[in-house]
Amino acid sequence: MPDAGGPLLPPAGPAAAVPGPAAFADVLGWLATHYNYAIYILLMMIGLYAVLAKGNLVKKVIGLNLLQTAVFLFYLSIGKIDGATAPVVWTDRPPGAEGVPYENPVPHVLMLTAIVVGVSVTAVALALVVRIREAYGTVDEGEILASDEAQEEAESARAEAQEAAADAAGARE
Amino acid sequence: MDAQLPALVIVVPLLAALLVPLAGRRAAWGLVALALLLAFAGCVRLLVRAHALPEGEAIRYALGGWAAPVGIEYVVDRLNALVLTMLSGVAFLVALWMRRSTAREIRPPAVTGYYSVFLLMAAGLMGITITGDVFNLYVFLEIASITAYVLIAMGRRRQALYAGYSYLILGSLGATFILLGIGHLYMATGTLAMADIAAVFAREPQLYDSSVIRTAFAFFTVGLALKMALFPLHGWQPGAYAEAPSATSVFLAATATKVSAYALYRVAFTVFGVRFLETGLPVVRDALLVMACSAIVVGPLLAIRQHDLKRLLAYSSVGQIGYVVLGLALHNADGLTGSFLHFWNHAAAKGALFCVAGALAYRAGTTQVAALKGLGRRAPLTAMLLTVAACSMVGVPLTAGFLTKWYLARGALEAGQWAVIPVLLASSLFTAVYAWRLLQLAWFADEDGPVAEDVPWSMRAPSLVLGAACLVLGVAPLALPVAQAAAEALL
Amino acid sequence: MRSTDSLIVRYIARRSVPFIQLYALYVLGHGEDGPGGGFQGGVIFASSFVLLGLANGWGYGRRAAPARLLDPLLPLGCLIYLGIGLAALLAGGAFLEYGALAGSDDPEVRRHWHHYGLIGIEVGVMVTVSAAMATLFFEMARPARVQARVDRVGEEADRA
Amino acid sequence: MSGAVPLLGGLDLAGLGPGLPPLVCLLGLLGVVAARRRPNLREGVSLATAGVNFALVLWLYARHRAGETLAWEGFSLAPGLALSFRVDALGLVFALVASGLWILNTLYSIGYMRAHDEPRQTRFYACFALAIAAVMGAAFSANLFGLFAFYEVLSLCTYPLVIHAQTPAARAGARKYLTLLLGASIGLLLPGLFLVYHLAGTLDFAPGGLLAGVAAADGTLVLAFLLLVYGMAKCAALPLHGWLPAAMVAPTPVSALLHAVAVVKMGVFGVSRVVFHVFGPETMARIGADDLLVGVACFTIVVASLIALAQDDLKRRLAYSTVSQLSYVLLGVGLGTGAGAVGGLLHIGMHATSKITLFFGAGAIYLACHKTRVSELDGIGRRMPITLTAFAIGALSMIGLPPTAGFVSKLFLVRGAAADPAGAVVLAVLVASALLNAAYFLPILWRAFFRPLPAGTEAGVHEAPWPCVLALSLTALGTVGLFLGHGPLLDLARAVAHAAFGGAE
Repeated sequence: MPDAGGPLLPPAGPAAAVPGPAAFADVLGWLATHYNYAIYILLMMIGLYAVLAKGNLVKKVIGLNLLQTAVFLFYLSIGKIDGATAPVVWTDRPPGAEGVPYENPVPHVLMLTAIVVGVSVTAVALALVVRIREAYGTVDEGEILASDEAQEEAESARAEAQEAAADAAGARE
Repeated sequence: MDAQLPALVIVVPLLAALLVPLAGRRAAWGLVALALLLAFAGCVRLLVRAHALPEGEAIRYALGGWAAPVGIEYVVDRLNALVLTMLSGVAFLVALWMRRSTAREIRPPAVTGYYSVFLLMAAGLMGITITGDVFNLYVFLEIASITAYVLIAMGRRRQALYAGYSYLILGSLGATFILLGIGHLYMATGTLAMADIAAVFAREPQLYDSSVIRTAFAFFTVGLALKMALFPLHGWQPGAYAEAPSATSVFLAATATKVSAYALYRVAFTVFGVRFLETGLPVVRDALLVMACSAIVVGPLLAIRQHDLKRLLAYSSVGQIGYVVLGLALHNADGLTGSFLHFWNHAAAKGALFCVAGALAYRAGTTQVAALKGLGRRAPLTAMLLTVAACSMVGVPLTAGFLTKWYLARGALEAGQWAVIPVLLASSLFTAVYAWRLLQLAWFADEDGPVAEDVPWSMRAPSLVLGAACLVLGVAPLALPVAQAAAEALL
Repeated sequence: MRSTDSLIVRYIARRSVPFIQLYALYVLGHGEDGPGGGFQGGVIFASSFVLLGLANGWGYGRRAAPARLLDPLLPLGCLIYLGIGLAALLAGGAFLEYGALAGSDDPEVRRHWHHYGLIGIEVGVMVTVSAAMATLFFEMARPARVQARVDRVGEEADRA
Repeated sequence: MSGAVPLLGGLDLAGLGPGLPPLVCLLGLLGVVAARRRPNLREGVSLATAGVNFALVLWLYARHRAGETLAWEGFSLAPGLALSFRVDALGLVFALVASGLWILNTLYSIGYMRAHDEPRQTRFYACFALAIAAVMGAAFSANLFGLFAFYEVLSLCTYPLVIHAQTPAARAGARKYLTLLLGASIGLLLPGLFLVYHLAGTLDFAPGGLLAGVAAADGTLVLAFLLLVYGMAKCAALPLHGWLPAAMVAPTPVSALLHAVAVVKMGVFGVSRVVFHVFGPETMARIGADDLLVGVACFTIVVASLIALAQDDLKRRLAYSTVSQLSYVLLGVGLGTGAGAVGGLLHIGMHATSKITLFFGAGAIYLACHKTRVSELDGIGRRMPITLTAFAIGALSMIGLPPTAGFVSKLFLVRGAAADPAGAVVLAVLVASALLNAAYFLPILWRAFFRPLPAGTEAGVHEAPWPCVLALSLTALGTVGLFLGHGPLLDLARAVAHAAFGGAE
């Protein structure tokens, strides 16, 4: 990865910092210039909510996808430079030449990989959901847990009895 | 070829993983064992080479010939050589062990697929360990995780499916946090190579005060804590270990969470740097200390109540990962040495214990604790294995587990954390309670029945190697210099 | 998944397959110095089979991309990738250092071989990605009656 | 690693010195397991191991007397954490007593186990071999870690012996045994070990105490001392004595092993090590730990004797007698005078010999007529004259009457107490204890010899199997013999006292 075309966000600069107890106008101003960050946070929260709160296994997977998409958006925001071109799109002069800033390609490359990872995870998740549906007859987390619990209870009662019996059998000798 | 070793130890299992589905059902197992044997030999060689290097240097390997900040670099130093050796060694032993076990537990048409995914996971875990690039770390983490989901879901009961699914959801959540951490790190430093990031920090120490960096570290910590099942983020782990096929359980329990813990060490010490831990975000260190100590106490307490051997061992692993993290929180040479020793010690003990569970599943078809009854009579060697490994878990002197506790206690005293001592002792006592319950059933509840046969030698021999390791590592100072060198290299 | 009733849709879907695949190859070849490459090409390539399946029914699509073809292709693509990487390694370079394949130190020759290596890698990626995508689609969309037959066969194999 | 090299070299066996006895016992363990299908060979191996072991200890003793320094570096687990061995006078006292009585104990076990046709005998003999290996290791350990490690090994390997019968009572007793011993060692001894290492930076025993000259608050040192003493719950100081009567469920040879030879002596030996070589008499006196130890010992002696009075079960009465007698050793080493130390250390040997006789007697009575209660022993002296005579000798030794071994050690204890400024209390305790001992032992003898046999039992001699009778006769002779010829033990005890307190005795 050659030198990134534009400056990255300054480390602790005002752009990166989340607005503190500033005036309302400042918040609005931040939102206006950094709306992509706001959207990423919003998307992420929605995704997180779905993953944690939804009982439907498919909806959880959708939440996971939202979460990942939010991260993609975050990464692309990092590499974004106002008025810059894509590193592979030629106008009259190649990107990187004097006066033709290009966007940082690295986050894009990373996200390409992350998307593939995300697709793989989703594929495995959906395959598991299909199998779960076949095995339990439902994709509702509550019902699955209830069904497991009933089975588990019966088994542990049996196990306890067995263990006690084993102890007693040893004791009889 | 020696120069190419860092790439080869990853590529060989990967290559074998791809060849296995193409090879016939007969050749598949041989291929798995061969690939992992080669990887293990390579890792041992790397360990030796890493220790021959002067202090502070590492074996570096640029993939594709692109040097570090641009390309992806594999780095082997004293710390990850230790982890790599543990990983490949356990993987090889499990590969030897699993032929008969998988034949019984996995549907025949799926066996080659299982082997292939197993190798992929081994390669993924080794990749996490060897890489010197934070994004590559994420990719390997996900390779290892996705394969783990699949390997878990192949368990025989339907609960395995749900266990795999829960792990997938929480694991992906953790991975997303890690990805965000990487993003923040990149945002502030503009590079992904670990050494390069460290150099940026060294050049611009004011970065440590940046909220972006702190956020990045918090994301890494939470994400990796989820992946390593650090209490109270351990929810996925007992189900996953308990429901997975036996071979998966052995391998996962012996290696997987520890590799995530290693990643945390790598990120905290190599990427962020020692100084950041001291001054940057002390609250994370305190939080880790509290989490580790809670894990150490709560894990064995929860284990006591379990009726399923694999679930019991899984809860005990929840406690044991606390030992591995404790060194990071204590943050001194002795504490780190204790934790690094535990990479090997716990792999040997927990691997052996899950082998016993696997032997139960193989012979008795169940992993209920009650099935241990009379094991001492039926299968004396397996029962001895259980005894030795359980003693090592308790930390009986002359077993490997004692050395871990000794060094952690020393580190705690040195750090002035007196409260850690009762935590360690309480955990030993709780561990003794469940270990005693297992041994009681295995040795002192026998009946004068016919002497049934033990599991086949192909399963017994590799598990006995793990058991012997519990003793050898406790008496012969093999692991200690390695762990100490790793600890000193980090500080 | 049933085939659509519309003859037009079915016909056009069948006829567009070669064009989609050609475009996929174009995207693949373009990958080195433009937006494209094995991933994208692979997905586009797989989409031709998906289209067949959607328009002409699951069975039709599956016959065009049968499991016994796709299953070996999955690891094969990765093997191409790894094989080239290893070949570079055997030729004396680092893993994946394609320039080493040239076997000469002339930078010009090395640059050429670098291209060949890169394209080879992309082909490998494409093979695996397209096989994976098509497999994912056909496995997920498998109709219940096919599933039942597969299960029966599986059980028989288990018993055997 | 460095220590393993001569071992692997395999030629310089004599160089192993104090490492040899534990290694030989481990070999014996392997032999027992290997011969598990041939009982005669198995028992032969056990006996041979015991014999060779005793010979080795004698050889070490001879070389030690000749002034040689015998040490084996052993294994270094970690810096400051080594299994290294050294011969010294204190270790030899314990090793000589334990290895000598071990032969008799093994002989007795063979008779007892065969007569009873007990199951799981291989496990029994294997654990026996491991136990003696642990005892030998502890006796010659050159540092606190080794002592701790072998202490733990002994706890663990005697558990299968205690639970041997696997009856509910055996399970309950064994559970209490292990819980108390392991709980104390993990909960108290191990933190004590951490603390000592933290304070001193080493665990190697030193003649004047490894903590001598360590700058630490008195309170911290007292804490360390209490952790170590109570951590070694095997010394059965009140209130951590409960494991000892509980372990009476074990077969009698095991009781003898636990309460005469190995386990309890491991406890008092450990405390002696702590007193002489961890803290050192000077530090002990400075922080007031000696008075503490004497106080605990006096309390235990009196209270345990009182409890023993109330016991009807013969083995339980012996167990409480053991609790009381062990504190004589603690008292002796705690007195802080040379004579006291000599008396205490001699009592390790004297008590072991007498108490093993008593247990052998109790076991022989059980074997011959299945009687376990004191109240059932009427007239039994006429049916088992040899056994009961031996028993009487043991009892006299417990009380401290000549011509038995107990007299010698008690004499030194009295002399030690007299030299102590606060000796009056101690003397009173010693006298009271002797009277109490008489009060619970003499009625047994009176019943056995002077009460008639209950109606309906046939008279006539009916002794236990010959190996048992032989063993208990030998120990009874030993009890008398130690009264006459206690020279070697006395020399060793004197050497310890001399090193600790200078010339004054």
